[in-house]
Amino acid sequence: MTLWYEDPIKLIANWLFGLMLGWGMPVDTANFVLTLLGAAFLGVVPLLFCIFLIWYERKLLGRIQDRFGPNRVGPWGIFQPFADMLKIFIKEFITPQGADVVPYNLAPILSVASVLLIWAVVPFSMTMMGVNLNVGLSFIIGCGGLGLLAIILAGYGSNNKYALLGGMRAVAQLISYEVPMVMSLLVPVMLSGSLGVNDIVQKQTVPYIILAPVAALIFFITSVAESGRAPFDLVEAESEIVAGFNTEYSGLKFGFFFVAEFLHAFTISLLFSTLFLGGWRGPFTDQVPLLGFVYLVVKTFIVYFLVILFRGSLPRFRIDQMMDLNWKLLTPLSLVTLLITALLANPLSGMPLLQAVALFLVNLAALVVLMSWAERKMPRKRKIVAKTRPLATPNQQDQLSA
Amino acid sequence: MSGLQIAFLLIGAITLFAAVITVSSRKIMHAALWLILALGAVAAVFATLEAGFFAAIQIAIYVGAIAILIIFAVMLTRRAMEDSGPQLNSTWPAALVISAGVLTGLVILLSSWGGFETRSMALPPTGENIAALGTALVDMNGYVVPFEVASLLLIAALVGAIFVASEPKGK
Amino acid sequence: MIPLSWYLIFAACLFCVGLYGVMARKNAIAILMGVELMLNAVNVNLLAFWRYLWFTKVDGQVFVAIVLVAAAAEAVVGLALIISAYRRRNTVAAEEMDMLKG
Amino acid sequence: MLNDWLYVGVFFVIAMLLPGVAIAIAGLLSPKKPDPAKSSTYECGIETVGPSWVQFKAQYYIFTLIFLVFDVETVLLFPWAVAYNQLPFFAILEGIVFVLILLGGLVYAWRKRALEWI
Repeated sequence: MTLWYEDPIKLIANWLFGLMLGWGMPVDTANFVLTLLGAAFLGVVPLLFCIFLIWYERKLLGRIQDRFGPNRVGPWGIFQPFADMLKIFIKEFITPQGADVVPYNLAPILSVASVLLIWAVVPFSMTMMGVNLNVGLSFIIGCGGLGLLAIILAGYGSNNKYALLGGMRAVAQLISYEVPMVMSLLVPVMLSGSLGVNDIVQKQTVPYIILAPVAALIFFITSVAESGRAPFDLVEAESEIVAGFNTEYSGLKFGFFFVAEFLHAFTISLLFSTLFLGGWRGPFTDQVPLLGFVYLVVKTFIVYFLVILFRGSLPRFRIDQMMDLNWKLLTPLSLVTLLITALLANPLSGMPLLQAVALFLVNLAALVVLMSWAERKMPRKRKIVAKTRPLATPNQQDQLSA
Repeated sequence: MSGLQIAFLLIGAITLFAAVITVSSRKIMHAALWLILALGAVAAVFATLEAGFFAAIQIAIYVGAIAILIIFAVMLTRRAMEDSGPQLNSTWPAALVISAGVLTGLVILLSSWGGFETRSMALPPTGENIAALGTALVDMNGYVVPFEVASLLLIAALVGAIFVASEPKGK
Repeated sequence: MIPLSWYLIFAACLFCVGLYGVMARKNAIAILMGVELMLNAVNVNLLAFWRYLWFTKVDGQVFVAIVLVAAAAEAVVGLALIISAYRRRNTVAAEEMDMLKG
Repeated sequence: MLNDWLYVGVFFVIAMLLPGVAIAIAGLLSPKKPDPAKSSTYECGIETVGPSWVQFKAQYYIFTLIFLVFDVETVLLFPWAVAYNQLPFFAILEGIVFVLILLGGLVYAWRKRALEWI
């Protein structure tokens, strides 16, 4: 007998299964219908949740920038995204001349799907998850590949120079940051000995942020870059390339690119707390497994808050700086972290405490050494192209009249 | 006919259709996009073979990397190959005949082979053993030499490609 | 379950489509696409044999990994050569790349 | 195992269908007043000059190339990392040599100034 606080989803599923068998449905069909229902549920929930996320992020960004954020529609402006959604739903679709129709229309769909797919393998509690895939992490990397494809399709399909340029730039950014991300993901895989996401959570008696702080840092930075938001939002640098790959989109198609972006930001927080903060692990999860879900939500929102803070407080990179950061700092750092973990983790695996302390310290040492080396090797070169001149000097007459 | 068989036929039909368009499309960019569909569908074929690791890697490598490399190459060489001229060699009927001949030969050869109708045995419930694959890759009596050589091969390819593809200095 | 023959015939078809692409296309990049299709057909075969005949061993999977590496190296070098030839000769048609003919 | 992938397939179809259906519904609801000026290519108000297929610089290609090499190496590194806990020290050293070769490739690209954006 499953109790409600163990796994409510399973309880409902069992009840539905009994109901369907009672209608005289064969077992296979009932199973398939259940799979279908479960998948539909898991697909709809993030999309609806995204409405809340948009409000939350706008409100928080407003507070960071000393504004109110949305505050007109409903208490604390909570119905603002619904109003926006209604508006964007009934806007006209404008398809530009000479657009390649199939790639053009497929792109927003694929960009949402590539983010949604990640939710299939994330464990929400000990037993609540879409599917416990034994190769979950490589699956997640594959989903990133689909996201790239969506951007290429959008850039190519809309027959616009700026869209194409923005798309190519976005792809160059995303593929570059995928290298250190994959390398930093190798560290949890090494420590847990599995590619399955739930297995990784189950092996995390000590959260991996302690065993692999540098890998966690790299994963955080690179996955923010993968989601394409500030400070890595060169994809949509308005001042340089009109609006990036989504220049020619309108109405809901445009909206879905943003749904994908907001959802991606939340999904990376979810992944970070799953892979490095212990996921659903916490006290008393053995007795009350549903508590694991609460822990995961709390951890995820803490990380999500950081992601928004990141966005609100840092200025945008220039594209060459961004590439330098990736290839000349993050990639060597991730490789070095991989080497250190490979050298230390296995010989010390008999002594968990010593292993944790040693890995933590050595990781930090590597970070400090590499950072100071980078600081020395790569001084912030500034090319002076013109004499600086004061921009808004109040001239004499203004001062006099004032 | 079971559900799995129907799924396989569907996936196989999609793959072959996409592959045929890849080799016959006049627009090289469309050929590249159809190639991506074909490669993605091959990943689904891998999934029906319960080779989940390679299904995921197929998407990550082929769709996420090789296809993008091809698309970039198409864009870089855009001016040379307008989509208006003939895209096929003058000898394409001969190519068609040869490929059809190879296909017939392969099918005849395969159907005369004894193990043609083998049914698969069930995998253990944990799925394919990735750890065993990893162990074999670095085992002295296993595949350690190909493992290291593969890495050297890739680095050699990297070195060569950077040398060949970077802009000439004088420009 | 799916009989092994389906996979083998599927792979043979894919291989021959790729072969046709390699022989018939003019554009060197399209030829490389054909090669990728052929390599994928090989991988399907390797994995099918692994799954149906030797799934207790890992050799089939190792071969697939090595084929993937070879395919990537081939794509990297091949496309770089095409781009280089394009810079010098302003063409990507394979039959016009005859610099070595003398 | 196969059931897991069935689920992934079903989920993929649903994840494509949900936004697709939403866009289709929005397409039915939305007004349709086509206009040549509206559907012309957007370029900050000026007329588009030339084809939208602009030439790209080779640097995009070089970065993709380096990325591809690193990405493919992970095919071999992932199984090694999964097996890591069961490996003897010597086998771990082989993996380390592998990573070092990778690092050598990165250093080469750096020295060749292939990592510079401009």
